[in-house]
Amino acid sequence: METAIFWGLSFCAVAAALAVVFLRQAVNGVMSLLALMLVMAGLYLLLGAQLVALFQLIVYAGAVLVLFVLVVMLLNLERKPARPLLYPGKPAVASLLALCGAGFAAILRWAPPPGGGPMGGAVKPAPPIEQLAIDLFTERLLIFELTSVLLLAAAVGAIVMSRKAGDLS
Amino acid sequence: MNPDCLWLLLAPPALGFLVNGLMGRRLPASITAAVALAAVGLPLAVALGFLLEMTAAPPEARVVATSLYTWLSDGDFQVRVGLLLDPLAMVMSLVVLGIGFLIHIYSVGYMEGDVGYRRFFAYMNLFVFFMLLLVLADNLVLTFCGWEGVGLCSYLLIGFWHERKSACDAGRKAFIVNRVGDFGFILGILLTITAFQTVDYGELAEIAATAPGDASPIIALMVLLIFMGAMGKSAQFPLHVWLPDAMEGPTPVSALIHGATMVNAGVYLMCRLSPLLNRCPEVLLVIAVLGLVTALYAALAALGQRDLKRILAYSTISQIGFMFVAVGSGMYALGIFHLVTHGIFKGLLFLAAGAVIHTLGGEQDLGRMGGLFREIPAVAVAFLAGLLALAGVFPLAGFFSKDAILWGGFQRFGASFWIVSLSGALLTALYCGKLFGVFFGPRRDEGPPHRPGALLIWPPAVLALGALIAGVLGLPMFAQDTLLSRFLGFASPAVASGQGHELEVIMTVFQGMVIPAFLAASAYLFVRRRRRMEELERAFPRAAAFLADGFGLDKLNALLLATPLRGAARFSARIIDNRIIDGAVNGVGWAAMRAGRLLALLQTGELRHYALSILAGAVALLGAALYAAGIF
Amino acid sequence: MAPIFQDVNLYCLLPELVLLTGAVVLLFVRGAGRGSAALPVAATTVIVALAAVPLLWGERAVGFGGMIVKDNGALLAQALLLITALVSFAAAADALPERKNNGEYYSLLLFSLVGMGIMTAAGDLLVIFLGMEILALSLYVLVGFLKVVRAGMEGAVKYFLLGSVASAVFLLGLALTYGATGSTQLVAFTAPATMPALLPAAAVLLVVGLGFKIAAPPFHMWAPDVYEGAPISVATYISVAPKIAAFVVLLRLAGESAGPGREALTGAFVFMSVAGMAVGNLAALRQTSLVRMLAYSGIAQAAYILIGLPALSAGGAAAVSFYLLVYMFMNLGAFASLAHLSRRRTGTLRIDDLAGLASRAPGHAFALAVFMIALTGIPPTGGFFAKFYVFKAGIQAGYLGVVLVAVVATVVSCFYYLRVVMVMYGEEGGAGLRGLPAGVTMLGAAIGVMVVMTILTGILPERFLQAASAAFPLLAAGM
Amino acid sequence: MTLYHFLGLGLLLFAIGAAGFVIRNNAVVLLLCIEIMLNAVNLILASFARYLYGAEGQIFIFIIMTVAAAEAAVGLGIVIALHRGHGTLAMNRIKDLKG
Repeated sequence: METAIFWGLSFCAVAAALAVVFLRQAVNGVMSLLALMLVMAGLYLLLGAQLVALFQLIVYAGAVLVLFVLVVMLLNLERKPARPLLYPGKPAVASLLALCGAGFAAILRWAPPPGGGPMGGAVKPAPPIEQLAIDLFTERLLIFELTSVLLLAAAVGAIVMSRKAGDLS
Repeated sequence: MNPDCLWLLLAPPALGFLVNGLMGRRLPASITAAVALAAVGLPLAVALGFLLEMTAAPPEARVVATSLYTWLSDGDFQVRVGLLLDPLAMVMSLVVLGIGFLIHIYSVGYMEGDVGYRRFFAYMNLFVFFMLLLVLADNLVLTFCGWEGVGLCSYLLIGFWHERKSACDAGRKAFIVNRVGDFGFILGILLTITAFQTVDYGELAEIAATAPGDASPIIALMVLLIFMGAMGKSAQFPLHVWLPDAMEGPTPVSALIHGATMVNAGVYLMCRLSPLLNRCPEVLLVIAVLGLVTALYAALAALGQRDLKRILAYSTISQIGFMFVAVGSGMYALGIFHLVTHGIFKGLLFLAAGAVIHTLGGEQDLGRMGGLFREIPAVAVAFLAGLLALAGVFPLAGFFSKDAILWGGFQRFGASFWIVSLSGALLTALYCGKLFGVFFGPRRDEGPPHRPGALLIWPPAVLALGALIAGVLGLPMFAQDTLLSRFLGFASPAVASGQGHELEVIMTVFQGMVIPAFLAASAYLFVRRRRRMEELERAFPRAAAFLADGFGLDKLNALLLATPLRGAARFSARIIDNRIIDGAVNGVGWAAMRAGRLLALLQTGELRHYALSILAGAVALLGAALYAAGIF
Repeated sequence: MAPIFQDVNLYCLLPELVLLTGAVVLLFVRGAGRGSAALPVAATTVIVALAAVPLLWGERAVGFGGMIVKDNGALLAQALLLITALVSFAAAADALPERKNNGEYYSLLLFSLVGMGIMTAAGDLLVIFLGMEILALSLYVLVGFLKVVRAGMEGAVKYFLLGSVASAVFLLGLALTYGATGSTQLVAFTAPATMPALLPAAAVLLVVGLGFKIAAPPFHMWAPDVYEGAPISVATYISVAPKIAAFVVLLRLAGESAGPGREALTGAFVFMSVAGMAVGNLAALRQTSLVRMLAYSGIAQAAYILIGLPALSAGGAAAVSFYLLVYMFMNLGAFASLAHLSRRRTGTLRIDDLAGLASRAPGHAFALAVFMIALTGIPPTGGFFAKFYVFKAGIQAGYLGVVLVAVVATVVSCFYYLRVVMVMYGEEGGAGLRGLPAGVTMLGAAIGVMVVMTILTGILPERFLQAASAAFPLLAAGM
Repeated sequence: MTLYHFLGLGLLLFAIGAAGFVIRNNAVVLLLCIEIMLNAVNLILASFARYLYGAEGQIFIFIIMTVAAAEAAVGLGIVIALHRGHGTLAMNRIKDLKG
């Protein structure tokens, strides 16, 4: 059953990612990305990471993508005639890169596990959410604080950038 | 001798540069000149003081060394900023400062009224500073420091008159060709450090004396690489191409940098490394052969020139070739001897040539010069003295040094070597004779001459005096240790000498007669039969018609002698220089520019291409890493 | 349960805290132009942060369970970064328009300094990543700060998009490191790994992210465009600061790696180095714009520095940090001179515009000439010893081929560096560049200091070198 | 399924995002492609956490999500300013700087 869900979700994820890349209209791309986010949330659940799945929905799907939609609407990108966004010859490059990814994955899959590494199956128990919180605020306190600095800098940057050119603040 | 005073040699030129370079615009020209002169005169006085003490001291105690501070250290490896004034450095400093001082005086007159007056003296002082640094350094790295510095000054001074495109090109060419040599020099230094963990001359000499036999190949490679640097700086075949073009610079520059001092730095460096050289006879042979090839080749090329200064430039190349012959024969003192005498008479020739050019209002073409003796007798006498010295006529300076070099080459490498070097000397006499045409015969220029002022006459006159008497340093003749070589005290590789004094005396007398004869013949041809010689030159393709025309004996002589030589000269000057070597230099530059353009084409401005570069680079590195780790 | 605030030790982040405070204060500074308090506040903040550096020197303050290690290397780098910031402030005072509110500009610059301070002191890849992101996000905005300038926006968007890709690649490397070793700490590279096969891949991907920051080919293509598009004060900053920070990270990464990861790193370094020397020098040859020439020159310089990384055992760490020090002085000086000459100009400054500068502004010309000579690597400037040391380390570690390429590349570089000198000292009355500022300006003073330091590092390199080798003693000893 | 299934999926998604970055032209879509890459990294981290090491990996994911959000905010700001200045988001038309 799990295997079937995995393959189903994988198929959806790849399809959604390809849709982002190949759909002409930006808004369709954003919607496909939304689909990808949802599928990812499913995958996280499959991996026993419920909290991550939750955040994926709230932060990504809820906040980030809404921002994208907003910008796409704001800039009225839809009204532009749909110019060919795909360059002839470039699919070759794309497939090459995709092949690299697939090849790399294949290597990981079939390469002899050095020193008898884990081949899967031996799943670590999903940690309690409480443990995550403790980790985050003890061992990983610094990165938590740093993300707040990052967000502050990003906020300042975003404000500077989106203000009209001649504006004084 | 107080080692703490050594810095007094270096500080004044540096100060002179700073004063003239940074504040010069606010100073009147006279102060600029005074500062520049003092910046060279003071250290000259100091150096003379050291010389007095040094000659009085016993030979073991003739080294003044001081270490200002440790420049950098890394474990056992140290580079100090240390100055070393031994007899070799003493002689070299005196050449630099003595000739330099005279040339500075000359420049005060020569550059008068030039827009770049202040700039000129600032550069000249800077040059003297770097040259002294090169000479006084007690290790390879510090020498390299001065080496690059003089290169930079040379580059700036060749291109001094930037309005002329040719001057800029010449400056660039000089720099590029020198870089090729420096490439070897740097590698040599790095190799020295890796192999011996030191760059100090004293320590290197010890290593040369004590290192086991299997170190010899490394030492040979090291010296060869450094010799590459010397070839560039001293304009040896095939890295000589920059020097004739360097004549685009003002004449005092040609005299100081491209005649008397900087171009000799390679010879000096090789003498510095003589303890190492003594260990590798193969390298000595290479140096000697290359020097000989250069000497012969450049003398031929000089014969084919029409430009006064270019003749002198080729002649410089040729004479430095002779110095390398001496070095390659293991006769380092001889090399230095020739360096000194050549410095004097070549400085003289350039200065006098400058006065001639000044008289003719900037004309440098030999074809428009003639009969100037009556106009500028003082200059002419000085010039002629320089020519006689250059050709090697007894008893002028060049005679002693060249004679000794020819004998040294004979002793070391045998008769065939001697014959080739003798022909080089004879060719020298020939092109010297050609220059007689400048002063004798009918006037060929138009317009009134601009008579040179006293400042343009006295420095060459003093140098002419030097050219007359500098041969004293090579006395007594036919002895192993002359005045100079005793002072210098080099250890030379042992030479199995079977020949006695008699042969040496015979050869000297022979040379002493045949060289003036050639000079006289050539002078005769180029003064009396000058028009014929020129016709000959023009009609060279139709040499048969010439024969049919029926000249007298002198004409036949001219034909037999001059035509093949002229052909060869033209060939070496025009074909080898312009096509092959210039072609190589330009070709590399062209290829680099093409590659640059190609790369700039890749820089399309399009984001996708940039992103592709990043991602493809990542994939390539990833593939290589996985492959190397044995995962593929 | 573990105590909540375990082993925090904020002391080790003292300079960053100062900078952060300044950055926040600056957000509230109003007013524009010369009268604005923004510049004094920002400069004071940086100077206070700089004062904190000697306070921490030699203490090796460790905080947050080893995630931050303020050792001497981090402090040396931090000092360089803060000095860079000060010089770029001096340039900004001239370059930014009068009307604009500059508080945010300086605030973002301080944020980027915080990011780099974190990067250089971090012992954990995730912390490094966060530092890089703080740095990067601030810089993207700074590049496009003058939004009215088309080129500025183009530079910003290119920098942003490419930078994001590079950090995504870096993140992939981070993820693989985690997969291989179960940790993201730098020391994990030497620990036994669960999946050692992943380590080489992880190392290479991390290098891609950092290679982007130092503009090493093939990850360099953003650099010329961004430098040209950005305000000159920002270009000055970008050409030096992120490189220093990224090189410190690379030093630590190289110092901590072992086994196959180390081999992969070495290969990547050698590749980027050779490519950088080729691309940087050849492309610089035919540039007419001074800033683009300097951009390519920076690519070449980074490539020379890269030689020291695989040669850590042979004193490479000291060589690299010494080179960084000298690079800061000479490159900063060159860019500051450029800023000084091109202020209030529209369009980029071409090399030919410098014609005859020597006669009109001898001081400026002399300064620029010193920087060019130093960048070429001609003694007696610091540039010579920087190269000398790196080359020496390279040869001793057995990278003779790379050093050979580097020496050839140095020869080639003479063409374009000395061309600038030739042009300046060339025609007595060139046409361009009228109306240079007279008198002593802040930027002029900064340039003067850079000149003195560039020469001083060549005349008295010993002291600086000692500081540099004291900065990374563990690396030198451990390899 | 095993760890390798998830790794393979993650790497494939990363490659698709990278490929999209190379072939697409619209600045907003390029941002979307970057988001795909970041999500792929997250998936890889989650699978390592699940199969090998436990909780830590999840914390990394939170951090990366935050970073992605910050990047998106700044990126969209830049895109808006770009659209104002250049009137287009087609990156192949924004190439004044080159050479």
